[in-house]
Amino acid sequence: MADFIFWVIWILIVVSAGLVAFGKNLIHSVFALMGTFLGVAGIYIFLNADFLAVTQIVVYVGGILVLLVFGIMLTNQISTAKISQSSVQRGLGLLVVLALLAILLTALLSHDWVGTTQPLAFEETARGIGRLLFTDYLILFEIASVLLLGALIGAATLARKEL
Amino acid sequence: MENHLLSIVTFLPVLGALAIILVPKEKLDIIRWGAAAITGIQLIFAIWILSVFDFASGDVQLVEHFAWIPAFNIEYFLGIDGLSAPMVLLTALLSFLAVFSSWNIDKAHKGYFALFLLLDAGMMGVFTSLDFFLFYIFWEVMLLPMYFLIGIWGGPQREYAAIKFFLYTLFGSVLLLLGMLALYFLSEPHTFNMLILAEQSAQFGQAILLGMNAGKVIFILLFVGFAIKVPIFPFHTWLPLAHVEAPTAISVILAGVLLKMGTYGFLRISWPVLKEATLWFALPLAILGLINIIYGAMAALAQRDLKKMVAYSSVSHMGFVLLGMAALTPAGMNGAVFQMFNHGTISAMLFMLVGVVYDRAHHRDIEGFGGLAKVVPVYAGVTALAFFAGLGLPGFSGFISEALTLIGAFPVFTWITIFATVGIVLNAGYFLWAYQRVFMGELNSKYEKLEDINGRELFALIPLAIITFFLGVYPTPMLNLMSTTLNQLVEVVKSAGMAAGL
Amino acid sequence: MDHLSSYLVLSAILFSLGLYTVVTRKNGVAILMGVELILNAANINFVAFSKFVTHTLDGHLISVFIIMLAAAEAAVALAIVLNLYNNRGHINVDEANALKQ
Amino acid sequence: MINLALLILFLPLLSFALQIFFGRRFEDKKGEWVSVGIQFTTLIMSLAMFVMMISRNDPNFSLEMQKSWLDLGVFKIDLGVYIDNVTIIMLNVVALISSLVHLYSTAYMAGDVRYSRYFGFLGIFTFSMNGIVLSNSLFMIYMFWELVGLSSYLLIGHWWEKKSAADAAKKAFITNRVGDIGMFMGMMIIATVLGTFNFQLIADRILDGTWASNAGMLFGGIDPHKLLTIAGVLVFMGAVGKSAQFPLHVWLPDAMEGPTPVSALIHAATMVAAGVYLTVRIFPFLTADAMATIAFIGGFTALYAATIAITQNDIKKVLAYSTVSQLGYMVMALGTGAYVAGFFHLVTHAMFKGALFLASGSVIHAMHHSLHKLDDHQTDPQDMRNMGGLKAKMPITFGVFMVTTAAISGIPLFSGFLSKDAILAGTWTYAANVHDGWLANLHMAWILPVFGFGAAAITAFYMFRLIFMTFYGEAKKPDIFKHIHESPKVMTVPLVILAILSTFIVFTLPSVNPISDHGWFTEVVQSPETAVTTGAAFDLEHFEHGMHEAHVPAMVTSLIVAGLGILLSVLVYLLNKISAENLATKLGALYRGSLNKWYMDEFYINGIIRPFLKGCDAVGRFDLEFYDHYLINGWGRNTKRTSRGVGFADDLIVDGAVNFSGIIFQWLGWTLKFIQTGKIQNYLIFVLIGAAVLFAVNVY
Repeated sequence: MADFIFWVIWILIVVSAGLVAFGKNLIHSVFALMGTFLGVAGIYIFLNADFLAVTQIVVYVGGILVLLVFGIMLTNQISTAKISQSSVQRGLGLLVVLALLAILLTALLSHDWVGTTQPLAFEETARGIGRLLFTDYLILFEIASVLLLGALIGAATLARKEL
Repeated sequence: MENHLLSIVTFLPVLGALAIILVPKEKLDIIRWGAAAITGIQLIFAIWILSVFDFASGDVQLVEHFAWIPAFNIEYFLGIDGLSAPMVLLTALLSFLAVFSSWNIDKAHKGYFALFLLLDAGMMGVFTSLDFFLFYIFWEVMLLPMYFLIGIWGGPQREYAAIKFFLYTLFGSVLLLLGMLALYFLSEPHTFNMLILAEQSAQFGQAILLGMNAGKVIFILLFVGFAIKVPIFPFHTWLPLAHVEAPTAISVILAGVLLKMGTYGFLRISWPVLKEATLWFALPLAILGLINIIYGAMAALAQRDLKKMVAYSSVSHMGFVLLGMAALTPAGMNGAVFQMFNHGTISAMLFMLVGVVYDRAHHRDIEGFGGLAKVVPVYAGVTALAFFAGLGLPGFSGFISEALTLIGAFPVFTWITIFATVGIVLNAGYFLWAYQRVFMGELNSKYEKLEDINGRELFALIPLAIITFFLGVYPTPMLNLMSTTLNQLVEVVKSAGMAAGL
Repeated sequence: MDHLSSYLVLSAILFSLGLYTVVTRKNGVAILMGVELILNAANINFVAFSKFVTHTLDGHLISVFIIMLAAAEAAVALAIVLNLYNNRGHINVDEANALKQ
Repeated sequence: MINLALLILFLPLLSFALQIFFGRRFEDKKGEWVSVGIQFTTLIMSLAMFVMMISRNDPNFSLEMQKSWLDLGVFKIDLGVYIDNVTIIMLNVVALISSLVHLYSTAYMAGDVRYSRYFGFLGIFTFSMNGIVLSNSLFMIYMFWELVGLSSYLLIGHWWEKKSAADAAKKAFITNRVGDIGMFMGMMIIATVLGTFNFQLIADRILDGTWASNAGMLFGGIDPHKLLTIAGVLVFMGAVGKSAQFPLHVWLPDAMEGPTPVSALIHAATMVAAGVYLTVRIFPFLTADAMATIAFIGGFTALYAATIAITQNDIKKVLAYSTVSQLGYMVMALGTGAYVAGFFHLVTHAMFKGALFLASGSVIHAMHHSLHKLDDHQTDPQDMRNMGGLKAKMPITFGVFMVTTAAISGIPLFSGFLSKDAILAGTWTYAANVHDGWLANLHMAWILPVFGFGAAAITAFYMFRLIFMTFYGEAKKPDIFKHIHESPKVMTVPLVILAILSTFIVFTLPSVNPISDHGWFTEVVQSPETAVTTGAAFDLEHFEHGMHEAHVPAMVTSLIVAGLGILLSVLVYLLNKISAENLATKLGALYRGSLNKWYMDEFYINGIIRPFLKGCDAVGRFDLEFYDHYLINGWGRNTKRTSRGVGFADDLIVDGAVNFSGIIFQWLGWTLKFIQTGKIQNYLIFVLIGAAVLFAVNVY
């Protein structure tokens, strides 16, 4: 059962991400992106990353996606629901990306992961993450907070009309 | 602080140079007094160094030893012994006094003093470093400021003189570098540490380089490098020109400190590291010393330019150093190093005095003066004192060192020493003759209004005169400072020679 | 689901799609979406390795920081896009070629 | 005693310092009297030492004190003071003459441009001279030796505005240095072989004999005895320079350019005697050959200088050559082994020659003032041809002149008679008894008495010539004569004192026998034991005995020759029976030779100095105009030329290659510029291609 769900989610992610990449309608792409985000959250659950799954949903779906939708809405006339988009250098891009993908896949499939790795099921991760965040990663945490503040101010400044 | 005295005394001028660069160029007084203050502090540190220096020990003292470039076993290794301590004092002293001789330079004061301080640091570094690589770096560091100081602030032919000086020294540096690398690769483990190189001296005597005895080949390489600085006879022609064209203070430094680097290099590196080769080359060196003495004195007698005369007198005086060094006897060796110090103070005085009259009369032609003693009695008196010190009158330090070198060399190179004593007469000849033509006789009417020496110039001269006189009457402090180290050096070289059956 | 490679392959595909989006899309917002895909792919890798290889929570923490970074980046990028729109009336990246000469 | 000696040594230095640093401020305020006072203080101290010596009456008395001065561990030099009877007598001579000259100078030099400095220089001279006298080692003597050279330089050159004075000063210093290097070489030999500079130790170690093995170190294993001869002669070279012996005598007559009191002090009484004093000090270790050399040089100088003195017209020049001649006497005496006689003559000569110079100074002073009144700057105040008949105007000076001339000519009742007689007896004995030394080996020892008696005759002749030309006869320049006065008391008192000291009785007390030198002097000064045991010229006892035997014949002969000299002088210059001009023309070449000092100066200038200076010029030129110009710069020029050639090749081949590759890259750049689109996505693609390639390389 779990296996089945895993592969469903797996396929969901690939398909929705493909829509993001290849879709003609921008609005569709955004919604497909939501599917990807949710799928990834599901993958997190399979990886025993409960805290991350929740964070994924809260930040990505609740925050970033909304932000993206706002961005699209603000930069297009909202008269129609269909906002078409076009692409450039598709052939070359596809070629290069496929080549890269092929290289990546050969690289990671040529290695025997099964024999050398051992899965470990975390009981719950929130406590551990919290502890680490305030011990080993404290400085990183502080820097992140400053970064966020900077981003906040920067975004606000940039978005003002009279720059 | 006591552990880093040598670093301080070496790098203080670099800091000073940086500080001077930051001063606006209109603030002339700050620049000059700043330079004076920095060199003054350096002098105080140099005296401090002597006060903590253990006279009774012949070993390297006040050592600062760190790995610097471990990949090549290059070290930051400073230390002084009885050989370098007098040179450190001399450098600090002359740098300080030379600042006061620099008061009258007419352009780009900021650059001048910054370069001057850089030069000071280079010189100090040469005398304090005990790692050959470090030594070489300081050796080169000193070269560049010198080039600019002569080439920009010098006399009418300054560019020619500067280029000549630069090429000559650079040529020497290249050979020095080759010798240094040869030593590095022949030593096991590869090292630039002079003390370790000295310990391994026996193996340089046996190794083969270019199909010849490595010790001798390296000795010749180093010899040319150092000989150019001394300067020893066939390599001396940069000296009169550079001295004549350089501004007064730079002549003072050139004669007072730079020339000593050559002989210092011999005693610091060639002697202890290449002991057998040293004994092998002692006789040719003594002959070169004799040539220096006589040839320099004869050339000095022929000069009409006062500064050139003093420059050639340096060639002659350095010959005594060479002779004493080559003799490898305690008296000769101590005399040689003492002569290095004394020539530093005396020739500094002489060049300052030439500078004084040049500043006023704007020429240095010996025949163009006459009877000056009438209008500038104090100057004439001080000059007489310096000249008599220069010609080795007892009561001045130069006499003792010359006498010691001769007495020390006599048992070893009897005939050479006998001919060298002729140099004593010639020294008297050119100094007195010049003195007569400049100061005695009828007053040249052109110079009736000549100003006498002023307080600032006297301030630079009097300490030197006092030192020369004091050491002439009571040489013991200076000789005590150096004798332990030098006697050890003589002993070590001699016993290596015995072992090698020379 | 108990094999690391299934996660890694997913991540690689996701990364490639994101890259393709970034390289080909004209619309600034779409490019931003591609970036988000790439970041998600990276996150999956981190967490997967955390479970299968290191057995510590460090990978999780890195992911947390990446998510944080993505949020910040999205905010700033959208601000830029808005600005671009205000100045030019469109947000087509291929026409913003001021870098040429 | 030692402290007293040190005070005597250093007080004059104090005088020097005071006069140099503060003298100028006190020039009009009797500042010179400080120096005079200091000098008389040292005189009193010396006299105290003298009295002690007389009361001790011990010929072997000696005291030594030394301190380490320079210590290199292996090599040491000690400085110290050595006092014996010779030292004490010498100290008294120096102090006495120096004090009298100081006193005399206050009048003679009054109003001089560099009055205070003059006294300062007198101070440093006295200091250095005392230093020589008190030295206990060769090294210390050498140091003070050079210092007296310095003070001599300063004092001869006192009137340096005159070129001749400046020249003379330089000449004196350099000529002395030539002698000094000989002395220095001798010192080096002694230091190498004997390991010490100390006089007593040198003698001890030579006696000891172990030094002979060291001698092999030098000159390829020379015979030690020969080495000792060489060392002795070389050290004596210092004396040749300082005591103006042939061939280094040329500086002394020129030194008369200095003020006359200076001539009296330095160039007659004390400094020039330093050479003799040095020979006295090294006497114990002179070998027979060395002594023969010394005797020969001294004897030759005595006769040679006397022949020159005959024809000189400058009053001071006559005295100068007379000094050279008398110094030759002393040196000859020491060389013949007549130690006491040599030193005795030194002392008596110091008195009467000092007096002669001061008296001539008195004459010159008078002439000078007279000329000054006449506003005459052309006439030479020192030329005897401008004098004559001064007896009437300057009775005291004349009296002193007579007494001292009698003394120098060797007339009984005066001191010179005793000492000169002893020397002549010494040469006589030497010629009769000597059995080693090169003079004896060549059978030429008889030449020394010939030198001695010949010089005695000539001395008597020229000294009386001087008296007659100056004080007798008509005044040759009446207008000058009108203004001549006797000199003031401060000048005449020293004269009289010295004249009194030129009588025999001063030196013979307590005995009062005018023809025997036996007295306190011979009591306290006795010949030292020689340290040279092998090959001594003669044994001492035999010599003393011979001296005694030769005493009377030598005395008679010397009286006869001196009488002949005086007689000739009377005939020529007083009675004008024989015309001096006729004599001169008859003697022709001899006369011209004597007048021109036998062309020694010309020989030095044209034969040595000029060629040498030309050589120097050649060296100077060679150095800068040939060696530097052609070889060093030629190297530079050739490098430049080569560089130009290389540069040309460089243009053609290397540069061509470089340019070619440049063209290729230009083309490439032109092609590639189309890639730059300014679109980030384009760039990204390229980055990805690159990354893909790199990955591929890594993976496969």
